[in-house]
Order: sequence, then structure tokens, then C-alpha cells
Amino acid sequence: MVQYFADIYQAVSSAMQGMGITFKHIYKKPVTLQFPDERQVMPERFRGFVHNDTKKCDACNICAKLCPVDCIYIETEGKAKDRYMTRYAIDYNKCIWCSLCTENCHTGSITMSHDYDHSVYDRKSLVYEFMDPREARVPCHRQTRIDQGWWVEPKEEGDKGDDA
Amino acid sequence: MEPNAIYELLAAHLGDGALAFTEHPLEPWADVAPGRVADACRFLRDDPRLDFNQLMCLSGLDWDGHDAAGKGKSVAILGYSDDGQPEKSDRVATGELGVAYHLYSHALKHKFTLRLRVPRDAATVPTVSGLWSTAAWHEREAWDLLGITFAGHPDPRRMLLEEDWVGHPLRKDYVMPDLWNGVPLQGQPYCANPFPVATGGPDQPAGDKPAEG
Amino acid sequence: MANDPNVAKAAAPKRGWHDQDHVPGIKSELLELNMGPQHPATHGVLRLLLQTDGEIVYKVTPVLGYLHRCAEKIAEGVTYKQWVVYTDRFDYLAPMCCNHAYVTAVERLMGQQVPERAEHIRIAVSELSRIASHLIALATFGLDMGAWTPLLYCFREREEILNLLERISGGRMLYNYMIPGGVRYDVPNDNWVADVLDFVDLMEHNKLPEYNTLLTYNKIFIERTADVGVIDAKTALDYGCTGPVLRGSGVDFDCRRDDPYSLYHKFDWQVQVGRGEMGTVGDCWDRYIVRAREIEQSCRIIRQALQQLPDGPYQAIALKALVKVPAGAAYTRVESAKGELGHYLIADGGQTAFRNKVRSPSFCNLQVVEKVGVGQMVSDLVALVGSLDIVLGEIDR
Amino acid sequence: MQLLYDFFTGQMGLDATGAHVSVASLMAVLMFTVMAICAIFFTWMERKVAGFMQSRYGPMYTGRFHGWAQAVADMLKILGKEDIIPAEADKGMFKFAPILVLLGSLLAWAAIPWAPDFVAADLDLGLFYIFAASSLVVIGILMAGWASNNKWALYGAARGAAQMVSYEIPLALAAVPVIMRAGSLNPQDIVISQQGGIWHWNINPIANPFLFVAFILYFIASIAETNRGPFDMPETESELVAGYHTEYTGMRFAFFFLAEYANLFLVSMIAAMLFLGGWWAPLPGMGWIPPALNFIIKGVLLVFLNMWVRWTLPRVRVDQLMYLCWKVMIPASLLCVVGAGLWMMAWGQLK
Amino acid sequence: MSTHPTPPSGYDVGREQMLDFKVDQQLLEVVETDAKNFILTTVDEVFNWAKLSSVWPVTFGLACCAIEMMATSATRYDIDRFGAGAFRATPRQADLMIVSGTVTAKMATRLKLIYDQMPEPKWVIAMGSCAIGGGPYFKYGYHVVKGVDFMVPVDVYVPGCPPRPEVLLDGLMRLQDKIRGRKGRFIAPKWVTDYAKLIPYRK
Repeated sequence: MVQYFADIYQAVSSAMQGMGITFKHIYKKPVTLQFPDERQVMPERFRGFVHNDTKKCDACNICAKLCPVDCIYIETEGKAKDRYMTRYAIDYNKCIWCSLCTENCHTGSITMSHDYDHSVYDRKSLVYEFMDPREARVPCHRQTRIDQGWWVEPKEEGDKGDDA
Repeated sequence: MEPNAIYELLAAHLGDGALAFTEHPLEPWADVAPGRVADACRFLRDDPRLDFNQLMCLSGLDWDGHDAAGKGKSVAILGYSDDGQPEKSDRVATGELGVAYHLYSHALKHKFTLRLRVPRDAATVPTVSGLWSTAAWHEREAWDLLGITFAGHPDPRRMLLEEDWVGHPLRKDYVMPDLWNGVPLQGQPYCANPFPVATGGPDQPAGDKPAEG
Repeated sequence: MANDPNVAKAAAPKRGWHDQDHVPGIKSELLELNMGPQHPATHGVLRLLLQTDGEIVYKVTPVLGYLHRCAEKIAEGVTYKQWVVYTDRFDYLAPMCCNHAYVTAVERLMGQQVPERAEHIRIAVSELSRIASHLIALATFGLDMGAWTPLLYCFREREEILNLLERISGGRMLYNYMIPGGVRYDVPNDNWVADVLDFVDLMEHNKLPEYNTLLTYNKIFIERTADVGVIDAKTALDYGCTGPVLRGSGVDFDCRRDDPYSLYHKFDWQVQVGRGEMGTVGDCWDRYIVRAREIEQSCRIIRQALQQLPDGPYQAIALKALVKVPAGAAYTRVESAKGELGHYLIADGGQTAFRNKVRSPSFCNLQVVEKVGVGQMVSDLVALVGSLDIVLGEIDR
Repeated sequence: MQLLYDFFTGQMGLDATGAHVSVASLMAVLMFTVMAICAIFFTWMERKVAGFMQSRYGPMYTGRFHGWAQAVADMLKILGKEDIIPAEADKGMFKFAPILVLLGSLLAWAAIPWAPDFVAADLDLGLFYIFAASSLVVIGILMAGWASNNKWALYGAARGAAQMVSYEIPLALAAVPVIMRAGSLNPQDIVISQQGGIWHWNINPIANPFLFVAFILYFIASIAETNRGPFDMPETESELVAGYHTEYTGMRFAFFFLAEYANLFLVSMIAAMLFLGGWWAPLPGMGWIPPALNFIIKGVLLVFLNMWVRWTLPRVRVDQLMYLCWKVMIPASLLCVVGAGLWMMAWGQLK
Repeated sequence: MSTHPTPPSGYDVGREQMLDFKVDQQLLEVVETDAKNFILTTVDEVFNWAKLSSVWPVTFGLACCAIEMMATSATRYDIDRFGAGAFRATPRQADLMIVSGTVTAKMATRLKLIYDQMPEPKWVIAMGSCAIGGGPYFKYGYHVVKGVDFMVPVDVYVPGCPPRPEVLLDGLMRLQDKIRGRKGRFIAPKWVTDYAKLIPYRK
């Protein structure tokens, strides 16, 4: 019998305490971020969509090889000094934003941008082409790049060359 | 208790059922005859000196293409190609299947590993689900993914895939399905270049050749 | 229902107390109920085939595989470093713990030493991840009990953890942060350590009492969970339960202490065990409170790990993009948020694993439903499944 | 009311019967409209209250200011949804059940005294009628669950029937002390008996502590009667997918949805009527407030209390629910009846 | 702890470069029309407004993305602000299916069933790489459907692995635009309106 009333008392008091907590939140300012109007500042390392600066890229294919999901498409033509990159595309149907591609990029052309909110109506438009169609082709060989006035990564000690 | 001491006890109990003991700095293991594994497990569990009351893990293995010397020559498994179609191969798988049991004793705090190998076309192992209930699902999974039959299993159904699935996916020679029960499983290529005019020249398939020069 | 192979091949149920016809002339039979894969209480895409007698569950058959994502097959196809990405997706509530488990396994096979600083960072982020996972466990358990508001409060704190982890790793939910031989990035220099310590204090002194008042010691909640779904120690061991489920059953075992890995032995913390305060040892409330108390312990570990953060490199220098692991096989287990997460990794000297069997804690923990769920009410079964805190990504892999 | 009669007999030139019928139909339309508006308002309120309790906002964009048009949009959208009747369902019952549920609460609305001279049906047995009419809901729920031919719905309906039938008893018993004090079953009389400020209301624990306890019992029972958390057995979202209305779509679901909130406001208004002085202003000097406004504010406050409870507490189990009803609430309410009676006898309040 | 940071004055790093390379014609189309026109004129528009203002998703979590879906509905992001917070456990009362996670072969049949159970009009959002196109399980995923659009028609694709809650909200807003007949952004994020201002100069 004592237990019976103790239980009822406990039920009522614990319920009241809980209600006190919820009531306190009514007049607190909500923690909600009102998204389209307010945006969070992304931390420096934030991994948004991958961005490749094709003016810097020399199509060494490291990123495509490191990609666990094979979502990077690089097409080149020619050999050696006449090797040109004709296509650099990333398929966001597969990309998983793991940042493994940016990790070993020796030119620093491929980076994770802070851009993340792009929903689309058609999944074909999730294949992002990074080559400007007007440029058509970008030389890959270091010497050719220097000759034609493209950006090259600064040479460091022990660096074997333009391709890893 | 040290693994080799455990193996001595086990070998004394099993006789010729205990095949070999392999010392390895990371994880020594004992090979037992496939038919005697339930016996071995019962001994390991019930002997008070051993008291393995937990089966940590039961793994089905496919040793096809494994190079014991460890030169990294294992076979490449088949997947879907870039355009989403299943890859095919002419290679015939030959290696044996295997099961590994990892045991742990909560009271005595020691571990032990049992391994066994069974031929690929007659992969039957006695079940240990009567000894540790947890083995039941692990064995069902091993049957599901590797096609190792566990004799005497109380509920020998597939664990993860549906009953009408064809093949056992974790085998090294498994060819990816393109359709199951009306559900398409092949991929669809969405990687065509939308600016084909601008480039010209033959396209090199993406990503399969590292740059030369 | 009739065409379902799972039903057709399930063993015919033994009839029990309900077999007698209570009312003469009226035949009674068991009701077959299909719970899931789309059901709010199954924590994902689990499917439970129930046979019920009114509210009483007579037989539970979990059906898995609705999230079978072929991770073990992929392990044989991608390199060691690439597969870290897939470990994230096992236990997506505590991906850092999964990363930790896998890189520990790889490092063991390689004989790779990890810098002390990296281990400290790893422990800190793993424990943060564990807190996040336990928060979700408390939240969804509360939701299963019908309490909505704790869910949202727990998510509020989880967001803070995700922000912190995002600052260190770049990923919000799936981090891909650890690599064999260290971590990918050092601690960011924007006051991260101080922020984590602040958060830990807030969590320990402010938020946990709030949850306790709101949910833990609420009489209705206690009535719903105490003495419900009791898993005794013997059953738990027999079914290979680990983690909070095993500890809730009163077994004092924690891989972090009893099978030491990383640097957990350096820190001062305690393994929490269910004591049956509100009912029997091993009931749902015990499992719940073990998680709640583990949050406190994780806070302690984080505080020590970050306060004693040593200087030095954060990754071993030798590691290149493609890791080659010498041939060998080892079973390595760590204590993930859900329990003992083991990797049986067989390497053949190449760039890809020969075989990687993952022993996932939820997989083993869930199996106990088949035994303990019998004889419970439907509501209690929901409580039981909720208290096991399963993650389907880990069960089906 | 008299004004309306006069209008119809005088201006429109109708005879007594015609005026009666006209007034009744006018009232029915009015009540239905008010009910729909209330239900729509409370769905919005529920989302906002829940939102702020959970440290978020709730609807914000629909209608631009704090999502005021949210519930309107919900209702309009539901109007446009496809109407699905499961092939195996019992079609007649399936169609009739939502109407019955809505009817149950609508009928009861007739006897609510909004103001001194404004009640749709001024019945001498009004309170009895209200309780009787709102019991129709349980039949509707049972029918819905059965007709859906869905196991979850059946579970929900069975639970709901057991729960609601059980909780009718403490609900009605908790009203008995009030009836004893007022000496009447007429809602207007009950309200009038609480004349004269907040200390004359039935809830005043100093005047009669048993009536205060009766109020708490009534409130708990009313939560159970409206199937809301922590007693939302029939629709237990985390156990039975959506309970008895699992298979309902579109307009028919909207009926259940409306009925839930109509019922919620109904029981709150009854509580206001029985214990909180109905349309009387809280203090004697506040007579300038329109009586109907008084009444509505009290009802809304009780609805808020109801929502507050719902968004705080976990759900009880179905057997615990029954335990609570039969072993706690009913004995307590019986004690309350006896105690209140003795108290009134002792102080000479009994009529 | 960074709660309520103020938005930066400019774009985030890389956004402008990204937009340069986008082949997202839909975005251009949507932005170029006048987004200010908010007066509802016809009955049709009123109903469209109602539909887009109360998109009730079905509680249908599959994998990792489901947790982000929960986070979207939870405190910090609060999908309820858009009127889409009423997660219905039963597909019968839902308008939107958020396919949040990997669709496996075993689940695909059930997914189809749930989609069929939803009443018209209904929409599907494919959330995350797995649901869009198989994602990380493309190459060796013998049990994974490479894209939920093999099974059900998809209205909006939300990329990410998993997408941040903001991206899901963005996807929801895109869906609202689609329900409205793609006449412009109904609730436009700041960068869209800013981008719209840039368009005349780009031409």
C-alpha cells in the first residue's frame, strides 16, 4: 500500500519535473539555424563539392586512381610532350566526399570547396565537367605547360618531375 | 594460457583430428580436421582449464588464389565495369574454402583461433551453433556469402540475401548479377562527355591508365 | 504473406498456453505480424516477423539483409586506405570508432607504430563519436517509448559534436579521418581543444542531468523499461553480446580495458555495469543507464586525452598513398559504441586485403531478440529492440 | 438564443417549429465551422508548441509569419489527395468510420455553453448527453480498425476500444462531484453555480479539495479519452505504425485528424465548464470581457496543458494504462465522489 | 562551439568557381524567372501552394542518410519550418518519400511497394550518392541498386554522402519549386537571389 502511494507520488513528481524542463525551453531562444536565411560558416577543412582548377591540373591521374569509387573521369590525348587533357569530370552520382583525391594532388589543383547545397532535377547534371569547353585542351607535360604559359607547381627538392 | 599450451591440450583430446599448429607473432592458429571441429569446440568450451565461453567471431573464408608466401598475387575479384555491366572472367576457381573460429574466455582471459579447410565442391562443416548460440547467425552468413554448408544447423537459410539469390558473393569467382527478381542491379553510365565536339580525337577510357611521360 | 519464403520455411511454432480454446467452439490462432522493414521502431530496415497472441509475442524472427551493402566484397577490391571510407558506413552513428577498429587491425598486421599524439587524437574523436552514438541510442530509445522531446534535445547536443568533428576532419557525419599510421589532419589550431573541453563540461554537468530528469528517472519510463527484456549474463555471453548490452547484463567486460588497444590504459576511467537498480539486472533500463553513464566516462577520457595531448607528429611518416600490408592474418577487436567490433583481416602482401571479415557488435546483439523477445508484449519488444541499440549498416554490412 | 428565435419568428415570419428548425440548422452549421476552425488552429498550435518546447521553431514559412497558414495548407492539400480504399477492406464500414468519429465530437459540441445566452442545444441532461455523444468515437475507431483489414489498425482499434471504454468511467465519475455541487446536469446551471470570481470556481482547493482532485482525475482521463500522449495507445506511432488510421488517406484521414483536435478542445472546454467557471471572468471586476472569450481562453489554456504533457512524457504500456485506470483512477474518483459529498454535507453546500 | 554564426558577406570559398562550371540548366532556368511574384491568382495556384507548403514525408530511413534526415527534422535544422515536419509512419498519409540511403536489391521491392501505397500526388527525393547512383557501392555492390530511379520516378536528387541537412532542405525547396511549376524559387536562399542579380551582367 505504501509502495502504491509512493509510486503515484513518484510518477506525479517526476512528470512535473520533466514538464518543468520542457516549459523552460518555451521561452528560450531555439537553437535552430534558419537555413536559407542563415548559413553556418563552414570550418576550414569542410568538404563540399570537389573543385578542380583545370588550369593547374596536369592530368596525372593520381586522383582517379585514389578515388575509392572511381568517380573521376580524366580523358587525355597524345603522348609525352603532346599529351593534352581533354576532359576532367567528376560524377557526383558516385562521389562520396571522402577527400582522398585532394590529399595527394601534387599540383594542388583539386580541392574540396565549401559549396554544398545543389540539388538537381536530373541526375545527369550531377556529372560536373570542369574543362571549360572553349579551352578544349590543357597540356599535361611540365615543359609544355611552361612553354605555353600555364601554371606549374613550384619545384621542390627531391621532386622527380611533373608526374608522380 | 598460451595458445601452444591450449593446442597441446586440444591435440591430446582430438588425436589425429588436430592437424597442425602454426606459430605466428600476431595470431597463432590451430588447424583441425573439418569433421572434428564440433568436437574440438565442445572440448574448448567445456574444459575448465580452457573455458572458452565466448565465440568472438566465425569467419567463412575463400582461399582461392591465396599465395601462402605472401607476394601479393591474390586474384582480382570481379565487379561492375565503369559502364555498369558485370565483368566476366575465364578463370576457374580452385582453392579451398575455410572457416575460422575465434574464441575468447571471459574468465581466463585468453584467446584461441581454430581454422579448418574444406574442399570447394564439398564444403560441409559440422555446426557449432549448439555450443554458442551466436554461431547460428554467423554460420548462416557463411552459408549465404560463401556457400559453406553447416551440417546440423537448426535454421539453414540465407542470412542476408533472399532465398532465390544465385551464387555466393564472397567467393572469389563470383560474377556480379545484372538482374534479380525484376530489380536491375547493373549500373547506368552517366559519364558521357556533354561537350564531345570541343575535344576531338579518340577518347581514352577514363582512369585506367596512369600518365606516362 | 503466404508467398514469403521466410514465413514458409520458418519452423512451425509450438503451441503453448494459448492453445487451449478459451471460449469453447472458437478456434484461436496466432497472428502473424510483419514489423518492418519500413517501421518506425525498427531503427532502420530491420524486419521482424512476429507471431503474436494478442499483445503477447510468441515468436520473433529477425530478417536481415535489407541493407546488405557488400562491404566485405568491396574490401577485397579496394586498397587498405580506400576501405577506411567504407568502415565509416558500418556504424554510421559512431564512424570514428569504426575507423579506429579498422586502422588498428591494419596497423597490427603491418607492425606499424602510431605516434602518441595521433593516439590521443584518435581516442578523443572516438569517444566524441561514442557520445554521439550513445546520444542517438538514448534518443531513439526514448522515441520508442513515445517521448519525442528527448530525441530533439539529444540531437541538439549531437549537432555540437558533429560540428567539432567536422572542424577536425572536414566531414560532418562520415569522417574518413584515420589512416593506418595516424590521423589525416592534426588538431585544428582554432581553439578546437578548448571547445571540446567546454563541450565535455557542458555535457557532463548540464545536459546529462537534463536527460535524467526528463527521461531516465521518469516514472513512466522506468515502468516501461525496468524488468522488461531481461537478458541474463549467461544468455548474453551465449549469444555473443558485447558492449553496453553485455555490460547491462552485469558482465564487467570492456575491450578498452580487458583487451587493451590504443592508449586507453593510460587514462583513468571506469567500466560501467548494469546493477539492476530499477528492476532485474539486464533489463532495458540497465542497458539504457549503462549508456548514459558511459557518456560520463567518455567525457572523462576525452578530458584526459586532450589535456595530456603530447606534441609530436600526428601520423607516421613512412605511409604513402598506397599501403602495402605484409601477409598475415589477425583478428583485432576494439570497443566500438555498440560493442566489440572485430576485423578478421587476412592480408596477402598486396595493396588490397585478401579477406576482411567484420564481426559487428549489433549483428550479435540483435540475435538475442530471438530468445528474449518471446513472451514479451509488442510494446516491450519495441523497448527491447530499442535498448539493444542496433545499427543496420553494421548488421548487414 | 432568444434573440435568434425572435429574429426567425418576428422578422422571417416563421412559426415556432420552423424557427426551431432554422435555429438548430444554423447552430449545426455554426458549430461545425467553429469546430473546423478550432481543429485547424490547434494543429498549428500543436506544431508550434512542440517546436518551441523542443528548442526549434515549428512552421515558419507557410504564410510567412510563423507559418500561420500551415494548417490551412495541410487541410487544402489533404482535400486534393487521392482517396484509397484498400481492396480487402470492408468498404461500407471503412467509409463510415471517419464520419462517425467526427460526428461523435460534433454532436457533443452542441451542448457546450459558450456564453450566458448562447448554447446550441440547451439540454437539461446536457452533461450526460455530452458524455454519451462523445462515446460514439470509440465505435468509429473500432470500425476503422476492423474495416481497414490491416493488422496494425486492428491492434490500434482493439487497444483504443479498451482504453476509451475504460476511461469513460473515471471521466464521468470525476464530473459527479461537480454535478453534486451544482445540483444539475445542465451545463449552463453548472457554470452559473460557479459565479463570483476565481475562488468560487470548482477547482478551488480550499473550498473543496476533493473537487480539485477530481479536476486532476478528469484531466488525466480526458487525455486518455482523446488518445493523446502519453496515452496514445490507438495510434502509438513507434509501435503500431499509425494505429487505427494506418490505411486511411486524404479526406478520410483528415476527418480523424480533425476529430482528434475537435475532441481535444471539447474535453478541454468541458473541463473549463466543470471546474474553471465556464464563461465567468476570473475576477468580478472583469465583466467587460466577453463571456465566450473567457471560455475559449480557458479551453485553449487547457489544450496547451494537454500538449505540454504530450510533448514531455513517454508513453505508457497498454497494460499499465489499464492498471492506471482500474486500480488508480477509478478508486480515486469514487473516493472523490464520496469525499466531496461528505465535505459538502459538512459545510452545507449540498443542494 | 559555433552556434548561430552570421552568414559571410560574400560567397563561401569556391562557390563562384563552382557556378562557372555548372551544367545545371535547371538552376539557370529557375533563377532567371522572377522569384518575387508571390500573389496567388488561380485556384490551381492555391492548391499548388497548399501542396508545396505541407509536404509530409514518410518515415522511411534506409541507411546513413536516414540519420541526416532525422537531423534535418531535429532541432538544429528543423524541416518543420517548411511544413514538412509531419513525418508519417504510414505511406498512406505521406506525400513525399525521401529515399535516404542505399537501396539494396532486397529493399527495392519493398520500396516500390511503399511508393505504390502512397496516394497521388506523390514525390520522391533521392537523398545521397547511394540513392542517386549507387555511390560507393557502384563497383562491387552486387546487392545494391545503382540509383533509385530504376525503381521509382525521382523528382529531386540531393547529392552528398550523406548530404548535409542544409542540402536536404535545399532539395525540399527545389521540390517546392517543382510543385509550383518551376516558376522561380519559392523560398530562395540568399546565394540564389544574389546569383540572379549577377545574371544580366553575365549575358
